[in-house]
Amino acid sequence: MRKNSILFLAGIVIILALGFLLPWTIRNPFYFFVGYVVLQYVTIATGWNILGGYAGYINFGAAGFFGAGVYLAAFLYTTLGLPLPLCILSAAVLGAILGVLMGYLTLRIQGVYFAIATLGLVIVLETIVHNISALGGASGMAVYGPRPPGWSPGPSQYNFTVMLMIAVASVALARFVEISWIGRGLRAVRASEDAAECSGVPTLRLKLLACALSGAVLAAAGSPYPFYTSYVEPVTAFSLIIGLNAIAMPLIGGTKSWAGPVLGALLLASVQQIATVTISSELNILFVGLVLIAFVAFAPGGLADLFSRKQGRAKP
Amino acid sequence: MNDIVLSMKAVEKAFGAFRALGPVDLDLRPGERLGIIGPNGSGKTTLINCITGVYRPDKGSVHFEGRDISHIEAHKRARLGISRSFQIPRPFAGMTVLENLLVPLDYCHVDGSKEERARAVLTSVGLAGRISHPSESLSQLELRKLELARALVGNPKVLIADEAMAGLSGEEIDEVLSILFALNRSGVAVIMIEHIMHAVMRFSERIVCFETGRLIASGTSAEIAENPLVQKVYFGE
Amino acid sequence: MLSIDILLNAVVTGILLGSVYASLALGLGITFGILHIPNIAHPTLVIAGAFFVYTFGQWGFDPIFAALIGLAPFYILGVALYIFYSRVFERRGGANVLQSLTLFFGLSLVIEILLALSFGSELKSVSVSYIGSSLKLGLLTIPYRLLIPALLGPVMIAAVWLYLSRTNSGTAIRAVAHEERALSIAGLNPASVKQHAFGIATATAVVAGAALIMIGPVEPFAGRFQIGRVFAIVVLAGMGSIPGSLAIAIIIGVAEALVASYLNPSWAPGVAFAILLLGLAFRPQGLFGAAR
Amino acid sequence: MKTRREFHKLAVATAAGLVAPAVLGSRAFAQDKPIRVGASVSLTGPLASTKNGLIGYELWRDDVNAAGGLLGRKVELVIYDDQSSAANVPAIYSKLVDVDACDVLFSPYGANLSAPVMPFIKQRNLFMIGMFGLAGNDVAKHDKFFHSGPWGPNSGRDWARGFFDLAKAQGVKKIAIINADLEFSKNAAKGGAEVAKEYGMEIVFNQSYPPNTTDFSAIIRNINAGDPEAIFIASYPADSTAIIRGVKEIGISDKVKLFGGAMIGPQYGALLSSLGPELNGLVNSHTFVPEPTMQTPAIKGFFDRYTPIAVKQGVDPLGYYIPPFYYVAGQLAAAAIIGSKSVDPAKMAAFLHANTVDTIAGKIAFNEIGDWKDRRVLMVQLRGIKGNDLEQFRNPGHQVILDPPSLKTGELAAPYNKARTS
Repeated sequence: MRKNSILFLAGIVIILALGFLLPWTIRNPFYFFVGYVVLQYVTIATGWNILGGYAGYINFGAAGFFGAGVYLAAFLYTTLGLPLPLCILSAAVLGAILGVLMGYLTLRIQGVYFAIATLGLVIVLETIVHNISALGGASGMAVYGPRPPGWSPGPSQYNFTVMLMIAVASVALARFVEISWIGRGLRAVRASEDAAECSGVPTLRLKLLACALSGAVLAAAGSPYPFYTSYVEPVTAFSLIIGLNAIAMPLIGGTKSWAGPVLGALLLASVQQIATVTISSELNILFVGLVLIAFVAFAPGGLADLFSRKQGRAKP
Repeated sequence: MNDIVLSMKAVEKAFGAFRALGPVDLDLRPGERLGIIGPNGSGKTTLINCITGVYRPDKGSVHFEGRDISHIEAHKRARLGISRSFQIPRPFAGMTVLENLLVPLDYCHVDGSKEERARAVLTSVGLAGRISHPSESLSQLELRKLELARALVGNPKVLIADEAMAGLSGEEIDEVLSILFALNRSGVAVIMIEHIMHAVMRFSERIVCFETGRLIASGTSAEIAENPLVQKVYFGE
Repeated sequence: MLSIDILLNAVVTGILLGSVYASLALGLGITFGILHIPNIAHPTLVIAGAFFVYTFGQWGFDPIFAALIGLAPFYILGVALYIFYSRVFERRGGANVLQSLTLFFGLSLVIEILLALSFGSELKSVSVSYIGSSLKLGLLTIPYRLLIPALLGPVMIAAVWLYLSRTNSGTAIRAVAHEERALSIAGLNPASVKQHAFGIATATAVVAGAALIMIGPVEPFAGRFQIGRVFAIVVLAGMGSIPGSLAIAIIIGVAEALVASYLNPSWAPGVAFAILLLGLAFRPQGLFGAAR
Repeated sequence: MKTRREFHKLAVATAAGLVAPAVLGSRAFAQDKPIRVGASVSLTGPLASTKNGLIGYELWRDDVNAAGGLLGRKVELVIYDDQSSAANVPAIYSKLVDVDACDVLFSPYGANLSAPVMPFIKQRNLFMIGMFGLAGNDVAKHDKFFHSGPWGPNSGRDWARGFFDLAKAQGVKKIAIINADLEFSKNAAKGGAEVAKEYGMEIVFNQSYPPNTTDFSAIIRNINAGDPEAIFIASYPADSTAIIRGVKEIGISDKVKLFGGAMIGPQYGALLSSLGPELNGLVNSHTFVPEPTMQTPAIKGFFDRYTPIAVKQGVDPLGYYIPPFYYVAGQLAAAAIIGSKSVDPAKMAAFLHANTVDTIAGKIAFNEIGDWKDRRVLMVQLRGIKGNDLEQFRNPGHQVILDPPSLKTGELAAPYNKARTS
């Protein structure tokens, strides 16, 4: 356990160092635009998995949390001129509050109701944004992001590095949750809520904690988005594709451990990014839908599980 | 006032128009072996759920070590020392046998190394060889043992064994009984809910019988066996 | 602006829309309410039904007649879906909610895309003689476009309800979720009862689809906007209560119409979910269901 | 830590996948050095109905190449699908510029999708033709951006001014405004309200409604309660249909003189044929109609070639609204390249700022932020429609131009109820 943690920490340091160095070595900004999107999905998948994977509570409303983060960051930056880190932090806090609120309303009953309620969160939040003129409503809101600091060569590289830091922080948080008493309790909840409760696990409080952490990560994933597109409007901020990917990526990668969502997001987001600039059509979403069905039906443990099973078999 | 560890006073529970339980009064002494019998739907499981906190009773109160626990949550009752096993084993799937025991240890305060405690308990119930196996791979008997081990790892004061022997063979029943006897010798009060009559008769110091939500008889094994009301419930007119 | 005719018309429109929502939710009331299978693809199946009706409309069939033709193929589709669903999960000894929700989520995406690929993503509508004119009753003006689908809903709901409550095979459906063992003792195969139920639920989608496309044009992705409403209806009605779902649907329809008339139409999409969230928070067993 | 190795493999595979197109691209580039024109088009998603614009691009490319290319170089289109999502736009345009090395860029469709590229082209100083984005450059004020669409200056407010000019001429004092909660409609309604105030009209009703609203009876009743003389509607295709049907069902006051304005849908073949005669009397904006004042051999030639392709692809067979201006975008780029004899953004931009360009949509001159100097949005009245045959719309007289005065082909038929039934 300790050895793994040291390895993990070393990995983080190396990845962060690359995040600061790569913008100076790779000249072509395109890779940072694409990299940003991939990392955004790594964060989303990781955040979703804290609740969906560990606790088994499915959240169809990832786009709601994401969009809330997008809009709060855009609003705070354009009206109050808050610095970027504070925008991200505020978005995370809002996401946590939304998560607790959702959880408090629905978690005392079966998980399926929670799932249905999250479907509604997106629509309710989108409706609210439409009706608040300070957020631009349907016309959207132009956001001219901060000038990149000296350590970053340009805005796309800067956004990339910021997103990388958020992604790394999220993965570290997810891993901490997973290996700590929180994760064990959540897995117990997932397996049997009654048995967990009767084993002394405060299931409701634990689920609320998971909702809060998951919501915080999902909202944080959205907070740099206004600076990436320079423009926010409700349809893309609350886009269905975010909710879809949030579920598909962990499921494809594997929901049991932090590596699953990361793997799934790297894979699926990269495929989608390549598809956008190559084949591109409705087939893209069709592909995701079919892959989703295939994994649920034939490989519920995700890629991580397939790999470990294959390796397990290879060993005599 | 330490001669009563758990007491229920006029506890009632209804679902809609259907009164599932009560009113029931029942006391448990520390270290006592209490058997609860009664046909299906007689309110036994509802009673346990009221004790462990899965349900809140509609009326009446539940006291544990002199303290009213009627309104505290199930996990807190578990931490106080009321522990249960489930009728249908509910292992924490996706975890190893050892991890299954670490869950209560994470949340109930136990002195010393958690892992050592878990290993000791697993050895005592005869699961030492299965420590790092996934819990899904266990046999029926092993699942029952795991269920008991998980219930007693947190050092409970009261253990409720809900049909812990259903579907087991004669030898397996003896094995489970010996685990429960051993546990009881260490001072834990055990409530056994069971349909396997010879087992519950052999185990219990006192037996109570439920019928349509009410306690209809109470006494030693011999008394219960002779009780006409109980006979009527079990053998008809 | 608060004149009596606006209020009256808003309430009546709400009732009519609510009745249509109830027929949208009927299939889900069976799959989710009775069988406890969270079929979030149901609204998309309704859209598929609408496209079926549209296709037959192109050949000159009346939407209602087209829907009747569609009952059989949609029943078969439903049976096939259930067989796929049970094959996938029964091997693993029962479905967990996460996986079945995800399966149906993927399924609805696939159906949407297949519809978009075969019909294009533009809006499709049917043209029938009674669309565009309305019934005038004193202060009330009721478009036939709304009236006819709204009458179709209760008829179908009543038929399904009578079937479920008065016939043996209907009773078997209601029993299957709870008393699977008892059912097999009675000589019925639970799997085939569930297939049958899923078939009926899916067959209702084509009628609901006909209602939807009569009211207004439909595009392949329109199902998403109904998910909230149909789940709100089924859950708040108290799982599986079919008369209850009609009542809840009408409450939601009227609430939306009043919000649109007196507050602002742009708040209307949130109404169903707001009602659902409040309902879940304060009366999770539903307004018409018994406590569990 | 079994998965770590797999991670590594994946990362390598992913990187390779991303690099591959770039390598292929640069090799092709080195061989014959065509001029590359890059754009994203909404081939899928909610804006997929705009994909017929692509035919406009392709016809232009074929024409240019048939005539020997530009400056002796062939023209090559690089097109990606933005899936109607602004989230995809930044990466696509970075790919077009940084990997595909495009010389000329066309923007995505509309303001929502174009907004994300504006800071990018401004910061990188690139040349772009804007596609239908209202007021697309009003914030960025980039001097190398030119609209292909006829919105004219101050388009955020003024593009639908023609409707209000007509209303003013009719002596309208009270006006109602409704709009869909989507970008284009919302801006149209906002601008419309400003113009109405400027003209001293009272806005008796002003509401927005969510997309996918199917029943407008409540809204129409509320409008009637306000007793307006003109109704300005900014809607999307689904709601356009529902509103027109709703009016037929609920009825509307005889006082209403003008009805329509900024409805999207009645420009497209699908809606024209599905609603047919129900559209009579509507006064609505358009960009091109086959009326005598607009019809030229050049644009007729364009549609003669457009229609068979559109029929084959299953897109709008009329294609009056969008496709000609996609061809115009190409013509503008071609004029800039030929005129400045280079693909240097600054030189191309300077040429377009200084010269009037002749296109299939007429002569175009630009102001300093790339708007057409003169607004040329049409207000047309739909008339004399019989049955659902689409071919009738190819003949003059069914989409009569009321505004601008220079292109006018008829007088307003009012009130709406009379024009509707006649």
